[in-house]
Amino acid sequence: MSSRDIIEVPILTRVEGEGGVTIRLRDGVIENVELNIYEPPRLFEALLRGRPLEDTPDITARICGICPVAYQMSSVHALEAALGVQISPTIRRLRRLLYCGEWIESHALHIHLLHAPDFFGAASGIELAQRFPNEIKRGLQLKKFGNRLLEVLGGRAIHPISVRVGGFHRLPSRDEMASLIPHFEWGVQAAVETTRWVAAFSFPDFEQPYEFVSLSHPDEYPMNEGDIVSSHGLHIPVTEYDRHFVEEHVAHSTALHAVRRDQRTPYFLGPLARVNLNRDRLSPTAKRLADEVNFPLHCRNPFQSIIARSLELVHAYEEALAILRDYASVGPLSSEPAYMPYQPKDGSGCAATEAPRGLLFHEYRIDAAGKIVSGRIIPPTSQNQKQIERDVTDYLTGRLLAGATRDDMALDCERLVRTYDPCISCSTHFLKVRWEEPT
Amino acid sequence: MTSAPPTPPALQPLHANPWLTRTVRIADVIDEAPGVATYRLTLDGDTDPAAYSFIPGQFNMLYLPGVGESAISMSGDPTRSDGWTHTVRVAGNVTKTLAGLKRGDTLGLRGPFGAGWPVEELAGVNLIIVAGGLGMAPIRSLIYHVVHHRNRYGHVWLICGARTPEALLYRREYDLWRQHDIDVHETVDRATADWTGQIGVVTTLIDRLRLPHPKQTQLVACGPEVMMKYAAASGVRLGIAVERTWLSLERNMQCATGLCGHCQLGPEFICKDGPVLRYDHIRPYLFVEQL
Amino acid sequence: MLTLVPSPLALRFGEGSGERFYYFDKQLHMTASSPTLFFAKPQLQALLNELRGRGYCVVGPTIEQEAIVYSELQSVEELPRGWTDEQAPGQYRLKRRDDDAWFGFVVGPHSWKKYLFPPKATLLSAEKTETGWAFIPRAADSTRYALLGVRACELAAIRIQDQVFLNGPYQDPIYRERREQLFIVAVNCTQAASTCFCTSMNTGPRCERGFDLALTEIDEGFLCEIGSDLGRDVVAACSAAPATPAQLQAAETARQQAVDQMTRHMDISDLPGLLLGNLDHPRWKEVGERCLSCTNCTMVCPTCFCSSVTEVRDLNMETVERERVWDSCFNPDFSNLGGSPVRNDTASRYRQWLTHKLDSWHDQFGTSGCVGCGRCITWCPVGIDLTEEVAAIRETPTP
Amino acid sequence: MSRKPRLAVFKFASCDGCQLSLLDAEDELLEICERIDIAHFAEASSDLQAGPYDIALVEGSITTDEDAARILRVRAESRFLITIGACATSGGVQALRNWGHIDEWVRSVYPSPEFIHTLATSTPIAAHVHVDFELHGCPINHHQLVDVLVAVAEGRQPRVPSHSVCLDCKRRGTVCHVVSRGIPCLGPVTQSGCGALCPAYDRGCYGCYGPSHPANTTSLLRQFQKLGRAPDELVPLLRNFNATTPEFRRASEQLVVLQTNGEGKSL
Repeated sequence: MSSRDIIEVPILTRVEGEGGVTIRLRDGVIENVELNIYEPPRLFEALLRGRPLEDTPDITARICGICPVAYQMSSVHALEAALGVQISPTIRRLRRLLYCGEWIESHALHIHLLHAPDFFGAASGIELAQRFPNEIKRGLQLKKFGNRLLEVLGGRAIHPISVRVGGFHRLPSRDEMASLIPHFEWGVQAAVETTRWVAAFSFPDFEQPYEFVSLSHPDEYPMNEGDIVSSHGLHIPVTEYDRHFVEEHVAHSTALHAVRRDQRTPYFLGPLARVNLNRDRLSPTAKRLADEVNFPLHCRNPFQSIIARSLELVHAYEEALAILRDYASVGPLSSEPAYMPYQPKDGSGCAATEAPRGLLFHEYRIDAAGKIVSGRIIPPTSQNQKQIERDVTDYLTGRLLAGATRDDMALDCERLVRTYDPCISCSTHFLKVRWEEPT
Repeated sequence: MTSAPPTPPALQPLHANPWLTRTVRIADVIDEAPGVATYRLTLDGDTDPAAYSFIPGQFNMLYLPGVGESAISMSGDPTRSDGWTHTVRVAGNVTKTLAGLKRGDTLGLRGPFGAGWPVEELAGVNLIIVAGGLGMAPIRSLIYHVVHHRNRYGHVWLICGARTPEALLYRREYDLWRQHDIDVHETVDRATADWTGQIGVVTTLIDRLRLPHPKQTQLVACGPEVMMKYAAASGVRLGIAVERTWLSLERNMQCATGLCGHCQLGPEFICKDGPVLRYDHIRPYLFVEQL
Repeated sequence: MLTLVPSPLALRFGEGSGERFYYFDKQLHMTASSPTLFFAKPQLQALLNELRGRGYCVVGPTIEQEAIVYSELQSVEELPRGWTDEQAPGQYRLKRRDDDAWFGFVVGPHSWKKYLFPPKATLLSAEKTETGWAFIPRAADSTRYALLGVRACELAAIRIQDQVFLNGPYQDPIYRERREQLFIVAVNCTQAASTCFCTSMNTGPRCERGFDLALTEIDEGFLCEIGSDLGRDVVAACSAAPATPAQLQAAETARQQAVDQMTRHMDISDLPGLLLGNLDHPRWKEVGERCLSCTNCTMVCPTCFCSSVTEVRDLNMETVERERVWDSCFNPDFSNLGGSPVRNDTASRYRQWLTHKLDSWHDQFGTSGCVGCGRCITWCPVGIDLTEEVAAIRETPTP
Repeated sequence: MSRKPRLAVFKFASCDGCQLSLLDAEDELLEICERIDIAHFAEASSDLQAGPYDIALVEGSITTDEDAARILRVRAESRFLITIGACATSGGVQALRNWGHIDEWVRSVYPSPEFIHTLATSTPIAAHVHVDFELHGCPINHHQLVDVLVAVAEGRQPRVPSHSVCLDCKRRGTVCHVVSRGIPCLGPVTQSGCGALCPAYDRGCYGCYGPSHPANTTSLLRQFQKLGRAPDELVPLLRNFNATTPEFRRASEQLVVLQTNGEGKSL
C-alpha cells in the first residue's frame, strides 16, 4: 500500500485575496499541487448584463481593489472597440499616465511589503522595516506618489472615478500635473535605488522553460495597446486571443485554468514576461539599470521577478515624469474634449491591457440601446494559475530531493507563489476547491 | 466671612479672539459619584486672583486636544482665587477623555461664557432653587453666592433630586448650607436600603411648599430639560411669576459666543443669551418638539 | 481706507433699546462727495491693475463648471462677457447673450462669504510640550481681497454678516481681519432673474452704500459712483471723466430694467412674527417631505453663518489643529445633544432654517437674514422656494 | 490600556480595496504599528496570530455558508468589530444577485455550475452578527479608517460625519450638477466621506458611501424624472455598490414598479 500525505499552506499570506495551496505526496514523490481559492464568486459578468455600458468601468473596477485601473482600462478599450470610438492623443497619454500610477502603487506595495520580506525571513514589510527602515520608508514613499498620481488623475487611488468610455470625465489641469513633477523626479531615483537593493538579494537557484506572454507595441513599453506575443514566437492581434488561449476545466481541479489552446501548456504573465519580451522598450534609465544590475536577457527564474518589477517601477516613474512634464508645459487645448462622443450600437469588442500582474482580457457584447448583453473577463492570475501549480510541483520536487523539511517546503511553496504577485480577489474565474482527505 | 467680593464678567480678553485658549492644569480631582468628578483647574504661572472670577451659572469651554471641546459650567465658589472648579459627568468623548486625566495633566480652557444666574434680580425675595442630577453643579456656585450674601436673600429652599442617593451631588455640604439657613430638601427616584428621605420627582416637593408670598418668590432650576419644564410649571401653580422663573438650558455648543449657530432655541443663543434664561422668554419654544 | 469704530460691548445685545448700528456703516470714509464718473469698458483692466498693484487679490465673476462663480481674476478677459444666467427653482443655465455685456447676469452658486467667512479655517493649534499642552493662536492672514462685481443684495448680505460677526459681544477674528482690509467694487444689476426678489427685501437692486466704488454698465462704458476716499484714489487710474447727463440717463434706464424684470415677491409685512407664531403649522411637515436636508440652500446663502469645529490631528497627537468648517442646520448632526439630534426630522430642520432666517434673525441681529438674492431657490436640487413656503404659511395660519 | 490593542483584519466577499486602504496610509502605517499590534492581517503579514482580538476589521459580504459560519467565529473572538466598506456594510455590488436568479447567474459565468456553492444573496455583516461600528464607502476613506482605529485604540467612540455629499461639494466650491446641468447626482442622498469627488470630476455622485440620513430619495427621484430621466436610467444608479441598503433598495423598487406600470408616471 502506498503512503500518501499532504502538505498544506492553509492561508497564503501577503497576496491579494485569500487562497491556499495543497501539495499531495505519494510515496515521497509530489503527486499534485493545487492552488485553492477561498474567494467566493462574485459573478461580475452576470451582474453587468442589462446595465448601461457606461457603468462597466466603475463596476469592473470593483473586481480588484489593488488593480482597479487595469479593469477600467481593459473594459473601456473593449467597449470602445465595440463602439468604434477612436480616442484622442491626449486621452491616450493620460491613460498611460493613469496606468503608470497603478503600476507604481501595486509594484511598490508588492516589492517592499509583500515580497522583500521573503528574502530575509521576515513575516511582513513592517517587520522588515526594523532591519531596513530606509528602504521600507522609501518604498512607502514610492507607493504614495503612485497613489497621489491616481488621486490627481482619477480622483482617488482605489476605484478611481474619472475613467469613462471615450476618455475621462474631466481632464486634469496643468497646475495639478505640474505639482507632481518634483515627486516623480525623486521617484525615478528612488526606484533606481530600490532596484539596486533588490538586485543584490540572493535568489534560489530555479529556472524553468517558461512560455512568457505579454502585449508588445513597436514604439512603447506595453500597457494599453499592442499585439500579444510570446517567447515561443507567438505574435497575434488581441482579437485572436481565443484562437490561441483557452480556459479549461481540468480533471484534478475544479478551477478554471487558462492554457495555450494548441499544446494545452501553461504560460507565464507579468513583469518578468513583459521585461523579457520588451526590454528594449523600457525607459532609458530602466534599460541602463537592467544592464547595470546584470539582469539576464531572458530571465527564467521566477524569484527574480522582483527585479523585473523594480525595473518596471523605474520605467513607470520615468514615463510618468515625461508625460507630466509634457502635459504641464503643453497641456491640452481648453477646447479639447475630455472624452469622445459616441452613439450606442449593436456590436462586440475585446481588448487586453497589461495589469500590474499581466495580461487582462475583456470582451463585451452590447445592444443597440447601449446595454451590456454579455461580458467576459480573464484576469492575469487566472491565466498564471496553471503555471504556478506546475512551478510548485517542480520546485518542491527539487527541494524534496535536497532533503527539505515539510515546514520548509510549506514556506518555500508560499514564497514561490508570492513571486507571481497573485491577485486572488480578481476571482471571477476561480472556483472554490473542496478537498477530500486521502484514505 | 461673607464679605461681598466683586464678580466682574471676564469677557474682555476674549472679545478680540474668542478662540484664545489657555492652558490649565488639573490641581486636584474629587470623585463625587459614579462617573462624576470635580476638577480644580489652575492657570500656570503667577496669575491675578481675579483671573478666576465668574458669575454663578456661567460656563467654560474645556478643550481636550484631538478630542474636542465641551461646555462645562462652574460648580465652585465664585470668590475663590485658586482655580476654576468644574464638576463633570462622563457622557461623551471629551468628558471620557477628561476622566482619564490625572492631577498635573493639562488641557485647554476658554471662558467664562454666557449669562449666569441673575444674582441681582434674585436678591431681596424668597428663592426656590431646584436642582436635578448634574444640574446641581451650576446651582452650587449660586449657593456659594447666596451664602456669601445671605442677608440679601429671603427664605431659600433648595430642592435636590437625583436618580439614586449616591448620585446626589455635594451631600457632604448640605449641613453647612443648612447652617446658613438654607432649607435643603432631597428626593431620589430610586431609594437604597439606607435612604430615609423622599422618593419621587422634585416637583412633588415643590408642590408641597407653602409659600408665604408667592409673588415675592423667584424660582431657579437646573437639570434635565423635562424636569425644568415641570418645575417651572409647578412654580407657576404656586403663584410664582413666569418673569421670576429662571432655567439653565443645554444645547450643542461649539463657539460659546453666538457665532456658530448650533445652540439656538427660537431667537435665543443658549451660549450667549443663556444658558440661564428667563422662563417667559423661552416658554413659547420650550414646549415645541424638535425646535 | 476703512477706519474701525469699536464694536459696542454689551452682554445682552441692544435689549430693549432698539438701537442697532452696523459695524461698517460709517466705515467707508469720505471727505467730500464726488460726481458720478464715466470710463470706457477697457479701463476696467486699469482698475484691476491698480488694485493688484496695491496688493489686493482681486476676485470676481468668471465661468467655471458651467456657471458664473467667483474666483481670482488676473484680467478682465476672464469676466463672463456676453454671457447670462437663466434661473428658475432648481435650475440654472448659462446662455449666450445677444450683446457683449460684461455684467449681464445676476448671482451664481458662489457668494462672497467664502472670502470673508472661509469654508475652512484654522482657529488655533495645540502643541504638546514638556510641561503640557500649549495653545498657539492662528497666524493672521495677510491676504487683502478686492471684490469686483458685488451686487446690491450681496452688499446687504455683507452688512448682515458684519452684524453677526462683528457687532455682537464677540467678534470673529477671521472675519474681522478680512473685512477690515476689504475693497468693494459694486455693480448695479441691469436685469433680474426669475428667482430674484431683492425689491421685496429692500436690499436692491440699487447699490446704495457699503462700497468703495459702484459701477453701472451701459453700452458705451461704466458709470462709477465713489463710496470712499480710497475708492476715489483707486479709480483715478481709469482715466474717468464726469458722466454726461445722457450717460446718467442711460444708467438709470439700465437699472430700472432690473426693477421691471423682478417677478418674484415676498410679503414681509408680518415678518418677524409670522413664522415663530406658526411653529406647529402643517406646512412644515409638507415641505419636510420635499426637502432633501442636503444643506444646499444654507451653503449658497450669502448670510448663513453656521459652522462647526473639527479636530485635525497627527497620529501621535504632537500637534492638533482646530479647524472651523461651514456647517448647516440641515445637517442632522448639527443639533446633536448627548448623542442624538434635537432636530431629528427634516421638517424641524427646515422650520429652524426658515424661522431663523426670516424671523428670529430680527431678534438676534436687528435685521432679516434674507436679502432676496434667490440663491436658495435656484440651488435647491428640488426647487423648494422659500417665498412660496412663507406664502403658504400665511395663507392658513395655525389657529 | 497598557498593552497595545491587537488588531485583526478579515476578508469575506470583496475586492481587497478596503483593507488595502490601511496599507495606503503610507505616512501613518509604521506609526500605527507602533500603537496597534497587527495580530492577524493576511494581506500584509505571514505572522497570523490566534485570537482573541481587541479590534477586528471586517471587509466583504456573506455569500457562502462557510462564510456565514466563519463570521460567527470572528465575532466570538473580537471585542470591537468594525465593518469596512460597502460590501461589509451593505452587501456590496455582488448583492445585485439578490434581484436575480442565482442558478442562472452562476450558469452564465461558470461552465460547471454544479461546483459553485454560493448563496442566493449577498448580505452585510450586520445581518449575521452584532457590529460595533460601520465605516462606509466603496472604497472606505483611509483617513477615516485611521481616525476610527485611533479612537478605538484610545478608548473613544469613533465618529464619522453623516451629512450629505452636498455639504462637502459646497465647502470645496463645486457647482451643483443637478441644478446647472440637469444630470442625476445622488449627492443629496449620499453620505459624506469621499470628499465629494465625483462632482468635482464633472460627474454625478453614484452613491458609493451609501445613503445619508435622512435620504429623501422619493423627492430627489421625482426631480430627476422631472428633468426627463426615465426609471430605467435611474434604477442602475441606485443599484450598484450600496443597492441593498433599505433607502436605495426601496427607491429602486419603487422605480421598477413605475417602469412596469408604464412610463410617464412619476414618484
